[in-house]
Amino acid sequence: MTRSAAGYWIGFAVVLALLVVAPLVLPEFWRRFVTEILIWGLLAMSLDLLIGYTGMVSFGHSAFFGLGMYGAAAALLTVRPPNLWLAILYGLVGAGAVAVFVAYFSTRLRDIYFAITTLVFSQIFYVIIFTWTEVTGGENGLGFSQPAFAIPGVVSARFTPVTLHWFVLAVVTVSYLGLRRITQSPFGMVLQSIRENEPRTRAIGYHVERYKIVAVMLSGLFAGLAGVLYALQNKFAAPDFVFFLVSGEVVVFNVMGGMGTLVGPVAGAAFFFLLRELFSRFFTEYYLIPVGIIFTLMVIFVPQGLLGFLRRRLNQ
Amino acid sequence: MTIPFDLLLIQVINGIVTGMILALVASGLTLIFGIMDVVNFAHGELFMLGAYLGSTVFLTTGNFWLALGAAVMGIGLLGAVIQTTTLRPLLGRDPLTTILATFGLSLVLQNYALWQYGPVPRKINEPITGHFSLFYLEYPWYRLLVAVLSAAIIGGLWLFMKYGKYGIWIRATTQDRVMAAAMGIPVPLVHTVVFAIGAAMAAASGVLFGPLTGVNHAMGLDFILRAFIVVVVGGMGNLGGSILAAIFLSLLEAFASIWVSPAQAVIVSFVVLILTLLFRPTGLFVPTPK
Amino acid sequence: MTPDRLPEPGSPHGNGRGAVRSPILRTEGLTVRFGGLTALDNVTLAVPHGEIRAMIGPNGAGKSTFFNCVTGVLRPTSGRIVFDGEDITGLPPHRISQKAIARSYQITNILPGATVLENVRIAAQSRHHSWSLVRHHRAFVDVIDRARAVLDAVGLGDKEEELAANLSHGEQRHLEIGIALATEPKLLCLDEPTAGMSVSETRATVELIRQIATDLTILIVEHDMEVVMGLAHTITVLHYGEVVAEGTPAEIQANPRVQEVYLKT
Amino acid sequence: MAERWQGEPWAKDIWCSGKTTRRRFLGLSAATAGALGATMLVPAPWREAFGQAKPYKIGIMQPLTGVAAAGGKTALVGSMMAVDRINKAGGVNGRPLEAVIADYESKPDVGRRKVEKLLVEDKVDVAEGGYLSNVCLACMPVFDEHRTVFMVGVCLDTTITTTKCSRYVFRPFDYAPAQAVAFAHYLVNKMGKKWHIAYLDYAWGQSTRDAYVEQIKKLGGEVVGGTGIPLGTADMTPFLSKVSGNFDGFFGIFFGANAVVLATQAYDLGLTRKYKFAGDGAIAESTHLPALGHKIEGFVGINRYVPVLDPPLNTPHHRKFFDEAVAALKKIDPSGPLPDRYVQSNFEAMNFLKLGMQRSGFRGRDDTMKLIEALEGMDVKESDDFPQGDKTLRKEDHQAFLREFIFEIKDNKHRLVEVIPKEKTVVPPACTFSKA
Amino acid sequence: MLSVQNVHTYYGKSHILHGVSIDVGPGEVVGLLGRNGVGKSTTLKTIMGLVRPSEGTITFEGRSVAGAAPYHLARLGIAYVPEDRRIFRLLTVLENLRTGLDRPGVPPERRDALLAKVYGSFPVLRERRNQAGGTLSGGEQQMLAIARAMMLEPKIILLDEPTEGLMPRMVAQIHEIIDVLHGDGVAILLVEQNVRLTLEVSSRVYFMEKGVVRHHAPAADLRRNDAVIHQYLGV
Repeated sequence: MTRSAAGYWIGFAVVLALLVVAPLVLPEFWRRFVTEILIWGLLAMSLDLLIGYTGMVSFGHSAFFGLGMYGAAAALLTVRPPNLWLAILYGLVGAGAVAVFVAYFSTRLRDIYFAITTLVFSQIFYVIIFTWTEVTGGENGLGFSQPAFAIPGVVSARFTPVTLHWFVLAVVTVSYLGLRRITQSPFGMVLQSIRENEPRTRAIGYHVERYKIVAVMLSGLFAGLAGVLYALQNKFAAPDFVFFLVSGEVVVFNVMGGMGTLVGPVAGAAFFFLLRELFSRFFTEYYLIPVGIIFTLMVIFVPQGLLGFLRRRLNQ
Repeated sequence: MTIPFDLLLIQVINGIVTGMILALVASGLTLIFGIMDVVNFAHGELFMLGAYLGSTVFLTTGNFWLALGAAVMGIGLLGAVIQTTTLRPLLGRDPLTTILATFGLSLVLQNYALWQYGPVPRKINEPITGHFSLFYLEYPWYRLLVAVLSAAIIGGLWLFMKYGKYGIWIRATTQDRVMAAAMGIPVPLVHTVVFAIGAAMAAASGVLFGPLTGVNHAMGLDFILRAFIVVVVGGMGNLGGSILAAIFLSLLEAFASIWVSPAQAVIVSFVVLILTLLFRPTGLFVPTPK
Repeated sequence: MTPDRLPEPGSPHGNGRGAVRSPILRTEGLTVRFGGLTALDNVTLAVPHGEIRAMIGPNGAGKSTFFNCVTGVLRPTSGRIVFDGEDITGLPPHRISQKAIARSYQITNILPGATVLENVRIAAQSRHHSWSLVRHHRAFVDVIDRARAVLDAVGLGDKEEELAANLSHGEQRHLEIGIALATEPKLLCLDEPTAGMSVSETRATVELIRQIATDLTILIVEHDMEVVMGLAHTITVLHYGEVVAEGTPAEIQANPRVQEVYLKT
Repeated sequence: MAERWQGEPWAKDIWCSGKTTRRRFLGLSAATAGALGATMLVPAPWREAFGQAKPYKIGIMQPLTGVAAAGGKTALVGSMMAVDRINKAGGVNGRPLEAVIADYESKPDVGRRKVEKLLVEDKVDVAEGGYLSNVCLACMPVFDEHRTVFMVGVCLDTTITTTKCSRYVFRPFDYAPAQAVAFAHYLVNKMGKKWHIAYLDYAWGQSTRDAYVEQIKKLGGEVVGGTGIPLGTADMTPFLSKVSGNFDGFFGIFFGANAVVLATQAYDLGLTRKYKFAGDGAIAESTHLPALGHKIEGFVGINRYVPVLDPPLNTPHHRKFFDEAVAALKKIDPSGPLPDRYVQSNFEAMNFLKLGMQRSGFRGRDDTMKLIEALEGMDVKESDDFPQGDKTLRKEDHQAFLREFIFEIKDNKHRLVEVIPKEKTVVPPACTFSKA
Repeated sequence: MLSVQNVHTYYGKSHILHGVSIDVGPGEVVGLLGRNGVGKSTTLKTIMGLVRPSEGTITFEGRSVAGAAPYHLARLGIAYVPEDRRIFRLLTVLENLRTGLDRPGVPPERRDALLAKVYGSFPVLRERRNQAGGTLSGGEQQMLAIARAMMLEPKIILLDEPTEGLMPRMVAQIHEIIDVLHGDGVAILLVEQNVRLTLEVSSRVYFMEKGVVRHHAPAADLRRNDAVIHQYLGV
């Protein structure tokens, strides 16, 4: 193992340990806040597979996130008693099905056209969910109860905020390791090759479209998983999460955190959430004005994102 | 199913009127994209601020035309400021960064409007109030005036672009920035002016639209997505295409609303957009260039 | 006219390796038109196994168009391309690559943000394990060995951890060739491999091409006449999309028509 | 389409000369940010010290930014008027009220997070506010979880006190079924038998439409058509153009900016002149009247509150409220709007809390059950605290019933047509609380 | 008048010009010959400010202009006719001309005179003045590109392979126009593949190879002795 790899794993262990301990030491609000950031971080991370690794900017991740959420809702509302694993399964199936559909059409297009196609697809799902009140609850969304953490014959316990945090942390960590491995696998290498130079990748014998479809699907599945976790934590699903502005925010997390690093988007999510939370405490009504100004300045002066910025600083 | 001819005709008129306003918003957007590769996410906010500025002037002077003129000038100036401070440093970077920067701006502008103008919706009175009967409806002349004015503004822009000295500069810059610079055209200035023109057009449509809907801080949001769709269907950066696409999509939605529910009518336009992108990615109304 | 009765133009000179071999690449009446412009006009030629074939001609003669047809970037308006006995006309680039035709580009076309090894590894991987999602790419030793072998062959063995973007221009051009080689091609198409190189870099590249040519067929487009004359077994001269001459370097140098084309006198 | 010039490597360097320098840019932005910051940091008048007593913390959640900001801001005015008034009068149980305001950006996920912040971090004793129904519904489980009373200031959705009701949530104002019951007889008997309903096509609009359809039918009327219009439709004319045929009245179910669009465009198309025009009072909210001008003339609506000083609203209580509200609204909107039902219901919601806290001897969140019991079935009389009139907070579903005002718009002003006593608005409860 | 000294230029990482030095005197026609890809076009782009040189100096009429914005150089009196012509395809012929004509400080009479002059030299452009630039033939596009540059009333024109892909009749016309420009006292830096034309119109010729100037000789000498030409250009 090289020195930098050892450094990486030490850093990973430290951050993980901090996150494990966090709910035990943080005040209750911040405990839940951290859990929520992890969930949004997973969503942002899933998008990084496309933006950072394949070079495709999706504005449709709200659809995968939302479908994961509604999938989980379907499981939790129809099956008695509510089953955690079924919720995850339904959520993944929901997000995956949508991802296949979206991927099939949108990957034929590139750049801004890909972005707009994904955005429009997510708006179609939004309109359907928003207006189909009988099934989706329409604007009011769906509320449901939290399932217990149960492995048949082993344990069965209700979630507390602390155990839920650990569960979310476990899922996000495993997802992170999974995504990291995917990006380091031969398949992930092909994705990065597409990002760097698509025609060249084609010319050395890769069927680029097929790789893109699989990338969108995988990304959609992880986004769906984030949706399931959100549903578990907050016990409701709402059409607002399918709205395109949510996708926009997730792109923002990626750009602010640093694309192509997997960790960066999580940092971006944390930064943006903290920024808004802290500013909202000082300027009750108009905090989005300074947030908007800071954000615009960051786009101009820190184009490589927080992580890229830090990395450059550390290297100096 | 019988075809309701009266409704059909009404919807043609509706489609054209809505389409012309949409075209006015979209042509500013597409102008900016075509020349600078900037996807201006704050366009809806410029539309909204234009309407607010118009309503303020209208409130003090009572003159619609003065309000229109003031909004156009004021927001045009604001556009120039935004371009020089925020977008000029981003020139040549990924268009994604311009989306994000203008997204940040839209946050600022929207909340500024809320702060400055307060929560109560404002009003701009239409300069003409009459109506004529159209089958079972009384149709307001003002809606037709809006269509005509939008057409006139777009036509004016077209004439300016076609014959004006700066119009030629702008078109030359659109086609080939580098060669335009080599021909002595001050490209950075052209960019600023174009953004100002785009902003002014958004403001003009905001004022024109004001009497139809009232003025509120969120009115940009309702418009911006549709304007983006129009720009894409028309071919990004293609002015003529945007106008045709705006009318086409508005007509389509108006017709669709005869037979299907309004929500489904919205989906129809989304589906058209996706089909357009898949089969004519450069837009519905331009021949695919080699 | 049926394809198999077509005369095979030119004679394969083997530069001392003389024997007549069957063609690995054949084009029959290849024509490409862009609107009113005919970029390639009825080009029929055959490249035998193991030959180094150069294509020369002034700007706009159709060399790049020919390349793009062979490598699947362009679909010919009419005509056929036969590779290794198989009709490959109009196949997409990735299928062409899988048929063992590789190309390098006129403008350096690598993965600038990846390391040198990664550039070559990704190409080598295109033949094996490319859909593996779960294992780390470093676990596929066969691919890495192949990549290292290629890097040694193109003289970049000691630079494998460098970012491709940080290489010198000459090294990038070699990497370019390395990427093509790593896909295990039977036919290697080189588009101006010495473009923008200094004199010494050019010499090194000529040496490199000569070395890798031992078990490959090479099709090369080049402007540097020294390179062409020193490397090619056979030269095809294109002008306005047509083949105006074909022969050994000596024959071409002596050809008055070619001089006319070149000096426009 | 612009030529893809970025593809050319040499194009990258070209545009250096016109760049804004970093320093100039920073200077500009710093100046702007400074100006903004200075104005925003002015302390709110209500955050004044109040003796030595430990204040009650009241969490107030409203959408102060985003699409619903307009409504949220007027609603907040109502809450803060009540808080100021209570504090001036010596607070509750000798302790002042401290308002902790949270803006939820018109988004349910933010709402949920802000409510958690109010309950967990700020440890508020009770909460008040709302506005967007979907956010109220999303947050209700949090109040359940933290066993804290939430007095809804504005949230229209019926299910809040029916199928999704909660022991911790109270709605001290009317809801659609009650309005429909109160309004239907006037619609059918005084305006016309046949109705066409236009509504916002989402949960609230749909459920309100259902309530009116049911009541109109019950009284022998008929609803001959319906037009759903998606939320956020900028130009409703294509949908409104379809409205034709043989009916007497055109009924609208809209609120906020959508209501302004509807009323304007229905007028423009002649619908509101050809047919009688009635609808949810939210269409002709006082804050909308300036924007609507003459286009809303003749509209008949029902509302829990109208800003008129005619009988029976010519009480000193109401005049006091009215004057105070006008002054407070002027501060957030220079155009000086009249108070609307959002100001009223938030004002009264806060006063319900006050009364409940007084009667139960509430000391903090541990006494929540006592507070709930005090509020359940609470009957209040018309007073300075409740300028709108008498009302009862029903025990079974925590839904209040109050008198309703049927009004007409004349000369761009509300004019009372009929007052429906609260007894005539009652609908049977449809709620079963889960075991608290 | 124009002096390029020891200029190095990179495209990203690749080093294209390895120290190029060229001088052009007032009203002088200077040829720049070399095979494809040796850096001739890059030299012109560097002078025009389209690429920023990393090293070296460029002075125009005594003023240092290395790294100046192209539109600034155009206003100073340097015009550029690129290899691929880059006419504005969607603009009409007249509009293409107006991009250079509509400068501040050109009185209407002067404009008319300039237009008349160009139309006199290229009658076909007058015929096609309302036709989109993209619809012209290759030769006509070349004429338009040169005419457009003339609209700037430049002191020097950088001409990049004006005869490339043209029919002999057109080549002759280009030759004529170069003579006319020369007669008007406009300096020309001509990059060409057509050796004969270059030798005929130029007073001096530079030969480039691999990013450097290898040889420099009066055109008259080269006309007498073509050994040098064969050395640098022949097969």
